Amino acid sequence: MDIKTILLLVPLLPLFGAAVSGLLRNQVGRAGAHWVTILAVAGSCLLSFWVLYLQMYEGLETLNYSVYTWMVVEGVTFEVGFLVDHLTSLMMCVVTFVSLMVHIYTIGYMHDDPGYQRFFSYINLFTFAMLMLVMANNFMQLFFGWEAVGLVSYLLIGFWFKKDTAIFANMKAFLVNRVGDFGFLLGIAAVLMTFGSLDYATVFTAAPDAAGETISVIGGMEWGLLTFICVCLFIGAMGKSAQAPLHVWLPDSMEGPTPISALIHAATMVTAGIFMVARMSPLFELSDAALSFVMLIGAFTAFFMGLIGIVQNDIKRVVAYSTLSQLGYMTVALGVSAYSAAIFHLMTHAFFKALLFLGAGSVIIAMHHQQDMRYMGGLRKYMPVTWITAWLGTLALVGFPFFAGFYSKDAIIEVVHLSERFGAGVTYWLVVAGVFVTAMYSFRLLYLTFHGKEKFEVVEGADPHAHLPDGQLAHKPHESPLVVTIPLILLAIPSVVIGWLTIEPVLFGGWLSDAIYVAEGNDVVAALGEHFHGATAMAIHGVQTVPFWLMLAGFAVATLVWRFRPGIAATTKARLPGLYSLLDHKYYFDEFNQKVFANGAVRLGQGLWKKADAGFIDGILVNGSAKLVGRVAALVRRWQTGFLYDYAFSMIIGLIAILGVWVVLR
Amino acid sequence: MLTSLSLAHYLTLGAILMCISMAGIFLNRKNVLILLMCIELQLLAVNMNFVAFSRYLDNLDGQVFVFFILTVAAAEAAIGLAILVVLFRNRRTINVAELDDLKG
Amino acid sequence: MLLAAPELLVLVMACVVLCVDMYLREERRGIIHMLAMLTLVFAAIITLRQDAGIPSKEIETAFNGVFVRDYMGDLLKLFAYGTLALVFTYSKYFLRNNGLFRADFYTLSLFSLLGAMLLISGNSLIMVYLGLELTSLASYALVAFNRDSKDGSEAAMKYFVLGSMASGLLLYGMSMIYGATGTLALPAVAEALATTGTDNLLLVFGMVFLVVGIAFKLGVAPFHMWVPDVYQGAPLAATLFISTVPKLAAFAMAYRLLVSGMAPLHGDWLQMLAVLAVASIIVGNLAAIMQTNIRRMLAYSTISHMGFVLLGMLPGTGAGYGASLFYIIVYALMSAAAFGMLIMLSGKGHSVQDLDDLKGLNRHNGWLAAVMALVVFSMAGVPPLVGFFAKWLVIEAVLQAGLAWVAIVAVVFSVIGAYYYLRVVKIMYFDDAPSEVVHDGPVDFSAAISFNGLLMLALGLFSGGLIAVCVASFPA
Amino acid sequence: MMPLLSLLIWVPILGGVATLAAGDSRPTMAKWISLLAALVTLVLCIPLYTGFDNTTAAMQFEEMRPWISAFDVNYHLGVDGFSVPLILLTAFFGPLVVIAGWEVIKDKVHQYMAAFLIMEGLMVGVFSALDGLLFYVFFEAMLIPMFLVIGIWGGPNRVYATIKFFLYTFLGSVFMLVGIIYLYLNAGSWAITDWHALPLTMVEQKWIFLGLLAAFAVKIPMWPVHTWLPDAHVEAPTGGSVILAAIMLKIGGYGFIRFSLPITPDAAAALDWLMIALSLVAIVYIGFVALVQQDMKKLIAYSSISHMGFVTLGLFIAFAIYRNSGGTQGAGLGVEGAMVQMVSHGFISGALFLCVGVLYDRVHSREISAYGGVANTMPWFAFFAVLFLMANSGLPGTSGFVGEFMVILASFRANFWFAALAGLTLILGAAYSLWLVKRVIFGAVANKDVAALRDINGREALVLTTLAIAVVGMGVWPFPVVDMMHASVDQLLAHVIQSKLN
Amino acid sequence: MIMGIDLQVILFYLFSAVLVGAALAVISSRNPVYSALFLVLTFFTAAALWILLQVEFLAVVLVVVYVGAVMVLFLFVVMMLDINLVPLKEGFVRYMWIGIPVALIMAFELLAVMWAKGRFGTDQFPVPADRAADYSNTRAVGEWLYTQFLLPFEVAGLILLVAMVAAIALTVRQRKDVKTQKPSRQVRVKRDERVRLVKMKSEAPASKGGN
Repeated sequence: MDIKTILLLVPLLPLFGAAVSGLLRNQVGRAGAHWVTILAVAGSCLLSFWVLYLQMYEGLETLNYSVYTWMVVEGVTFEVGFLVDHLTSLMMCVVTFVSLMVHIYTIGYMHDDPGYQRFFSYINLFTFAMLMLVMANNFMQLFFGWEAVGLVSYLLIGFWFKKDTAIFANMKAFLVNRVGDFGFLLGIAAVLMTFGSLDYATVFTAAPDAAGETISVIGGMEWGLLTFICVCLFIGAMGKSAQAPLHVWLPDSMEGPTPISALIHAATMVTAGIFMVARMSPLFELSDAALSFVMLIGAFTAFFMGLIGIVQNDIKRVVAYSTLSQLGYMTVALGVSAYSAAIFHLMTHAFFKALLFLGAGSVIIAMHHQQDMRYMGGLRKYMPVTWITAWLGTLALVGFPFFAGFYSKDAIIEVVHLSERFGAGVTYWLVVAGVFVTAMYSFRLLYLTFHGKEKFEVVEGADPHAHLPDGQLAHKPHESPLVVTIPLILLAIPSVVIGWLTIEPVLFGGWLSDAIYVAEGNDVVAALGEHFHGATAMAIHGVQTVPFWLMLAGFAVATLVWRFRPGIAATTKARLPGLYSLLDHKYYFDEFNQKVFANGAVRLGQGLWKKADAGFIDGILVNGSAKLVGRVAALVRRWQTGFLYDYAFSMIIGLIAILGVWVVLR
Repeated sequence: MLTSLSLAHYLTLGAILMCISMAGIFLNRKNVLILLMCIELQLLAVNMNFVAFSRYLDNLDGQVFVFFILTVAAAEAAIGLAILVVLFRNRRTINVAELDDLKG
Repeated sequence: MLLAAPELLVLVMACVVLCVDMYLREERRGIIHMLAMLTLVFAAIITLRQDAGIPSKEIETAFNGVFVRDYMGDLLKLFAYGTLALVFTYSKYFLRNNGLFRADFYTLSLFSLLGAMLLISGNSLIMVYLGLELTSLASYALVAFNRDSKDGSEAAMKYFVLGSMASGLLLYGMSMIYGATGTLALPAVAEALATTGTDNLLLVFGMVFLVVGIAFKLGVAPFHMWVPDVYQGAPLAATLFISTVPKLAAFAMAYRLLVSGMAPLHGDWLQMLAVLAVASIIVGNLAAIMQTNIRRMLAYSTISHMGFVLLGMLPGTGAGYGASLFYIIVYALMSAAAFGMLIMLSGKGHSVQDLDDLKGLNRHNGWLAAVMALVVFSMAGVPPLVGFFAKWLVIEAVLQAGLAWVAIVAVVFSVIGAYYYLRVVKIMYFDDAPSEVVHDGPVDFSAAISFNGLLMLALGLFSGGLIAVCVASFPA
Repeated sequence: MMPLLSLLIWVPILGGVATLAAGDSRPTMAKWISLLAALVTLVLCIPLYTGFDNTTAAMQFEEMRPWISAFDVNYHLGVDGFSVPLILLTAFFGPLVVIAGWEVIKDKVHQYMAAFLIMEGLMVGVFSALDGLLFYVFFEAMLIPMFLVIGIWGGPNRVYATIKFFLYTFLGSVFMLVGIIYLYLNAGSWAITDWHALPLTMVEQKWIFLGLLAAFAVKIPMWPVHTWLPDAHVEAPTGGSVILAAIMLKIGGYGFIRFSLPITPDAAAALDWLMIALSLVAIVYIGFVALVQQDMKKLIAYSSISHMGFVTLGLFIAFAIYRNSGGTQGAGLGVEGAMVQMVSHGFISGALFLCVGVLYDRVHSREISAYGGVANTMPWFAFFAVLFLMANSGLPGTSGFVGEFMVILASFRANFWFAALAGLTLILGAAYSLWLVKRVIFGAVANKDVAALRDINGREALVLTTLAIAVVGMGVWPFPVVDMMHASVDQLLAHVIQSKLN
Repeated sequence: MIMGIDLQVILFYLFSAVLVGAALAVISSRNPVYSALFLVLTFFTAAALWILLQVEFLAVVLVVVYVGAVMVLFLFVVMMLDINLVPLKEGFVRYMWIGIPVALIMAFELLAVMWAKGRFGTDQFPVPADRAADYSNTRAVGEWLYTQFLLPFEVAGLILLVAMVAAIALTVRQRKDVKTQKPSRQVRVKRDERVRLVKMKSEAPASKGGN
C-alpha cells in the first residue's frame, strides 16, 4: 500500500467505524458495533505501528503533504494535510494503542449499558479526532482536531445524559476548553497575520524573522509578537491539558464512564496541549518569556493539584488529580525547552495512567459502581489481577526506578534542575515536592482500596440492580472478566518497561529532533544527556537522588497513615481545618467560577435582556415611540371635534397662517 | 382719501365683508341657516371686488363673472336649503352645536 | 365645438337619463345603469378618437379660449370615465340593497362628471369656477342622497357649508388675480405675470386663496376637516364617487390654476404646497391610526394621499406633475376598489362601518380578502403594488426639488401610516370571524372588483406604460 | 440563451400563484404543486452553478429589459460571486420549507405554501437585481408574504410580532428609498453598477450610507435595531422562522456588499468604527442575552443576531485593515468570511428552527423549561439537534466554524481587540448552545410530555439530514463556496479602497 | 359736493356703513328672520354701491335675484322649519374671545395688503371716467356674455338645472304612510289578487285514538 493511503486510512478507519456504529447502530447491533469499531481501531493501530516501523527501520523521511485544499482565500491556502514525522508517529501509536485497549476494555465495562453502540461510536470518533490533531500539518487542522476532541470529550463525559452531574460536567468541560480555545484561536489569528500562512513548515521557517516584531495589545504596551502568539497558543494548551486555572473541568469529567477517563482524560486528549507546544517548539523557542510562563503554570499545577489528590475520596478523582499533576510535570518540561522529555513523559504517562484508570474502573465494576474509597478496602483477595496491575501502575506513577514513570519524571526533574530559565528555581522545588505528594496520594489510593479491612458488607439477596446505600453490596466483589483484565495486563507491560526501553532513543537519541527544535542555549536535554549512561545506570543512579527519597518518604507516610494508623489522618484533618477545607474545595476554584463567571454571565445577560433590550430599546425606543405616536394621534384626532364652526375655524387659521407667512411677512 | 373714491375703498369694503362672513361662520354656534347667509355674504364680498375691479380696470370680464357668481349663488342656496330641509327632517334640529355625530 | 364632444355627450345623456327615468317602472331601472355605462363607454371612445396621435402634445382651445383640450385633460377624463364605470358597477348593488336605486344618483353623478370634465378642461378662471361648482353641487346632493340618514344629512351640511366657504375663498383669490392682471383667461394671466414680474404681492395674495381653494378640494390639512365626516356619513356609493372623479378634477384644477396660470410664481406656491403636503401627511396618517371606523380611516388615509399628490407638484417639472398625475389616478383606482369592497361586504340594509366588520374575511372568502389586501398594501405603498410606484415618483419629485426634509417626513409618516393599513390586513387575515357570513355580489360586481384589485398588481408590475403617459402629458 | 434568472424568480412565484389557485379545498394538490415548483427551482440552480464563471467579477446571466422607461428603470438582472451562493441557498431552502410544512400546516395550506414560494422568488429577485428600483421592489415585496405567514400561522402574540416586523423593516427601508432616489437623481441611472462609479462628496456619501444602513441594519439585524427579530421568530411558524433566519437576514448583509460598500466607500471608511462597534456589541451583548433566554426560538433568534454581527464585522474591518497595513491583505478574508457566515448561518439557523419546530409540533411549547431529557425518547432528534447546536457554537468541521474563523482571523489584522471580542463568541456561543442542550436534550425525562415524544419521522429526517449534510459538507470543504466569490471580492475591495472624493 | 366732499364719497361711506352694520347684524342677531331681513338690507345697500360704480345691470340683478328669490326662499325655509329660538346665541359670546381676535387678525392681513404702498390708490387705478349717457351696461354685459362667455353661460344654466334636480331629489318624497289611489294598478288587478280559494280537508270523524 502506498504510504499516503496508509496515512489516510489511519484516521479514516475510526471515522468509518464511528459512522457505522453510530448511525447504523440498530442495524449492526451491539456485537456488530464493537467488532467494527475495534477492528477499525486495531487496523489504525497496526498501520500506525507500521509507519513507526518504517521510520525506525526503513528510513522513512518526514512526510508533509496536503490531502485536500480546504479553501483558498487571498492566495492563502487553507489545507487539510498530514505532517508525519517521528513525533507524529509516536503520538499515533500511543493514541491508537491506548484507544485499542480501551475499546477492548469497554466491551466488559459497558456490557450492560443501553448506549453501547453509541459509546463505541464516540470513542472511535475520538480516535479519529485525536489522529487528525496529531497528524495535522497546519494550524487550521490542528484547531479542527483540537475542537473535535473537545466535542467528543463533551459527548463522552455526558454519556450518561440522564445524570445531572454528568451533563453539568460535560458542559463545564466544553466551556472551559472553549476559554482555552479562545486564546488558541487568537494565537492562530496572530500567526496568520504575522506569517501569512497557517502551514507549520512555512510558519516555522519564517519564525526567526518575526522574532523582533512587536504587537501593541493594551494601549501602547508593546509585546513581543512571538511571545504573544506563544502565550495565546499556550492558553489553548492550558484548556486542553488542564493547567491551572483552566484545570477545573478535568476532575468533574470523571462523571463520564471510566474508559473515557482513561482514554481521553488521562492518556490522550489532555496531552494534546503538551503535544501542541512540542510541535510549536520552533515558535516557543523564540520567546523566553512565554516559556517561563509555561513552566510556572506547569509547576503550579504539578504541585498544587497533587495536593488536592490527597484529600479526595472518589477513586477516580484521585487519579484525575494525579493526572493534573502529571500534566503539570509535562508542562514544566516544555517550559524548560525539554520538549522531548515532555513527550517522553506524555508517552509513559499515557500507559500507566490508562492502566490506573482502567484498574480503577475494574474496581468500580466490582463495587457495583461505588466510587468512594471509604467503602472499599481489602479488595486484594477478590481481584488479584487488578490489584497487581494497579500496583505496577502506581509504581510507575510515583517514579520507582526501572518503571516507566521513573525515567520520564526523573528526566524532567533533572532538566529543570539544569535549566537557567527565569523561575526555574521555584519550579524545581515544586516539582521535587510534587514527588512526595504523588507518592502519598498514590499509595493512599492503593491502601484504601486493596488493603486493610473491608469497609463494605455484602447484603445477601439484595436486588443487584437496585441502588443500595453506601457500603452495601449485593454480591461479593469478584475479579473482572477477561475483556477487562487483558487490557490491564497489556497496559501494565509498557507501564513497566517502556521507559527503560525507549528513554535512550526518545530523549537522547535525537529521535524527535526532526520535529522539535531547541535553541542553542536552551538545550537542557542535551546537557542531561551528557550524564546519561544507559537506562539501567540511570535507574541505579536514581536511587541516590532526592526525588527517590522523597518518594520513599511519601510511601512511608502513606503506609503509616492509611495502612497502620488511620487515626492520624483524622487528627490532621481536625488540626488543620483551613488547609483541609482549602484542599477539599480544590482551592475554591469551582465556587469562584460559578459565582463570578457563570452567575455573573447569567446576571449580565438578564440585565442586558430585561433592562437594555426589553426595557430600553423595546420598551422606550420602539414601543415608546409607538405609544408616542398613539398619543399624538389621539390629540390630532381630538382636533376633529365634529363641530362645523371648528372646522371652519381651522380653515381660517390655516388661511391666516399662510397669508401671514407668505404675504404679510414677506 | 376723502376726496375721491379709490379702488381701495371698495376692496376694503369687500375685505371687511369677507371677514364678517368668516367670523359669522365660525362664531355662529347655533343656527345652520345663518351659515348659509354668511356664505351669501361672502359671495357678496367677492362680487364687490369683482365689480370694483371691473370698473376700475374698465374690463367687462369682472361683471360677467359676478353674473355667474350670482347664478351659482342662487343654485347653491337652493341646494343648501334642500340639504337643510333634509337635515331638519332627520334630526328635528338645525343647531350647529348638535351636529357632531361624525367626529374624531 | 368638437373638442367638447365628450362633454356634450355626457350632458345629453345625463338629461336623457333624467327623462327616461320618468317612463320606467321600478323593476326596469337597470336600463338607467346600462345607459349610464354606455355613456361612459362612448365618451371614452370619443375622447380616445380625439387623441388619435397618442401622445399628442398638441394643446387646442375652443369657445374663445375658455375651454382647452390637452393630453393631461384627456388622460384624466379617461380615468374619470373608468373609475366612474367602477363606481356605477359597485353602486348599483349598494343602491339596490338600500332601496336607493333611483335615476337621480346616475343623473347627479353624470352631471358631476360633466363638471369635472369642464374643470379639467377649464382654461379660464370662470370655467374653473363653474366646473368646480357643477361637480361640487352635485356631490353635495349625492352625500345627502340617502334622505333618511341622519349621518348623511349631517355630512352633507358640513360638506356644503365648508365647500361653499372654500369656493368663496377661491373666488376672492380669483378676484385678486383678476384685479392684478385684468384678465380671466389662464394663459393670459400667465402672460401678464411674465410681464409684470413675480414680486407682485397682490398676485401672491390672490394665489394664497387659490391654494386654499385647491387644498380644500383635495382635502389637504388644515382644510381637510370635511373629508372624514363626509366619507363616513355619506352613503357608500356617494363616498365612492367623491373619492374618485372629483379628486381627479381637483388635481386638474390645481394644475390649471397653479401651473398653467401661475407658473412664474412657482417659487411661492412651492413652499405653501410643501407645508400643506407635510401637514396633511402628518395629520392624515396620525389621525387614521386611531380610527375604528374603516370609512373614516380611509378618509384620513385619503388626506395623507392628497399630501403625497401635492408633493409631486413641488419641483415644477414635467416629471413631477407626471408623478402627481400618476398618484392621483392610482389613488382614484385604489379608493374605488376599497370602497367597492366595503359595498361588497355590506349586506342588505347594512353598511360596513367598523373595521371589525372585516373580521376573518380570509376565512369566508379568500379571494375577496386577497383583493382587499392588494388594495390595502397598495395604499400603504408596498411594492410591487402600484401604490408604491406612485409614492416613489412623488418622493423622487420632492428630492428633485431639493426638499430632502420633506421627503424624510413623508416616508417616515408613510411608515406610521402603514400601521393602520396593516391593521386592516390583520383583521381580515389574523382574526377569526364571529360567524359565518356569506359575501357575494352579482357577477359584474365580482368581476369588477377583482379586476380593480388585480389592477393594483398589474399596474405595479407594468407601471412603465402609465408612468410614461403621465410624464409625457406635461412639457418637460 | 435561457433567461435563467428570470426563471428562478418567476417559476416559484407562478408556482405560488398556481398553488393559490388550487384553493382551500384541495390541500394535497396545493402541496404537490408547491413541492414541484420548489424542486424545479432547485433544479434550475444547476445550470446557474455549472454555468457560473468564477474567474471573473463581471455580472453574469445578465438580462436587461426596459421597465419604466420614463425614469430609466430596467428589469435588469445579473449575478456575481456574491449573489450566486445566496441564490443557491434560497433555492435550497425552497423544497425544505415545503416539506417541513407538509403535515404540520393544516389550515389554509394553499396560502401557506404559496406565500413561501412567492417569497422564494422575490428573494432570488433581491439577490439578482442589478437595478436599484427593481432591487427595492423585491426587497420590500418580500415583506407581504412574510407578514401574512407570521400573522396567520404564528403563535399567540403573532399580531404584535408581525406588525413590529413589518413596520421595523419598512421604516428602515424607506430611508433607503430616499437614498437610492437621490442616487438616481445624481447618476441619472438606476443601474447599481453606475452608482458604484458615481462620484459623491463625503457629506452625500454619509447621508446615503446612513440611509442604506437604516434598511440593511434592520434587516440583518444589527444592534440596536434587532428587537423585532426575537419577537418575529418566536411567533412565526417553523417555516417562517426558517426563511426569516436562513435567507431574509442575509439580504441585509448582501445589501451592504452590493450597495453600502461600493457606493459610499468613503463614508463606509469614515464610519467603520461605528459599524465595527455595533457588530462587536451584537456579538458580545447579544451573546449574553441569548444565554438567559427561556424560549428556544428566542434563544436561536438572539444567537442569529450575534452571528450576523460577524457578517458586518467581516465586511467593515476591511477599512481598518487598509488603514493599518495600507493593503487589503486580510480584508478579503473578512469579506469572504462574512459571505461564508451568511450561507452557513442560513443552514444552521434554518436547521435549528426546524428542530424547534419538530418539538413544537409534538408538545406545543417552545419554553425550554417544558423539556428535559428529550434524548431519552428522541435519540435521532437529539443527534441532529446537538449537531446543529454544535455547529451554531462554531465547531470546526461544521459550516458554523468557517465563517467565524475567517472573520476572526481577518479582524486580528485590524485590531487585536476586535478579534478578541469577536472571539468571545467561542465561549458565549458554546455557553448558550450547550446550556440549551443540557436543559432540553439531556437529563432525565422531565415530564410526561417528553415521555410521550416520538422520534422524528421520515419527512423530518429527510429535511434534517439534508441540512446536516450541508452543514458538515460546508464545514469540511468550504472550497466551492469560497471559490465562487474570489473574483467578486477582489474587485469589491479594489473598488472600495479607491476613494470617490477628489 | 357737500362741504368739499364729493357726494359720491358721502354716499359711499353712508352705504358702506349701513352695509357693514347690516352684515354684522346678520351674523349677530338672535332671530334668523331678522338675519334674513338684515341680509336683504345688505344686498340693497350693495346694489346701491354698485350703482355708484355705474354697474347698473348687476345691481338690478342682485336685487332681483337675491332679494326677490333667494331671500324669500330663506324666509320660507325659516318659517317652514319652525325652529325653537330660545337658546340661540349663548355660544356666540362664549367663543368671542377667540373668534373676534382671529377675525381681526384676518382683517388686518387683508387690509394690510389693500392699503400698503397705496397699491390701490388713485395713482395706480385712476378713477374711471363716467360712462357716456347712451352707454348701456346691460347691453355690454349681454354682448360679452353671449359671445366671449358662451360656454360658461351654458354651464351656468346647467348648474341651475343640477340645483333643481338636486333639490327635488332631496326634498320630494313619497310618504309611505300616506295611502293614495293608484288607478293604473286598480285597473290591472287580477282575480287571484283579490279572491283566495281555500281548500279544506273534510273534517274526519272523531279519531279512534292513538294506535
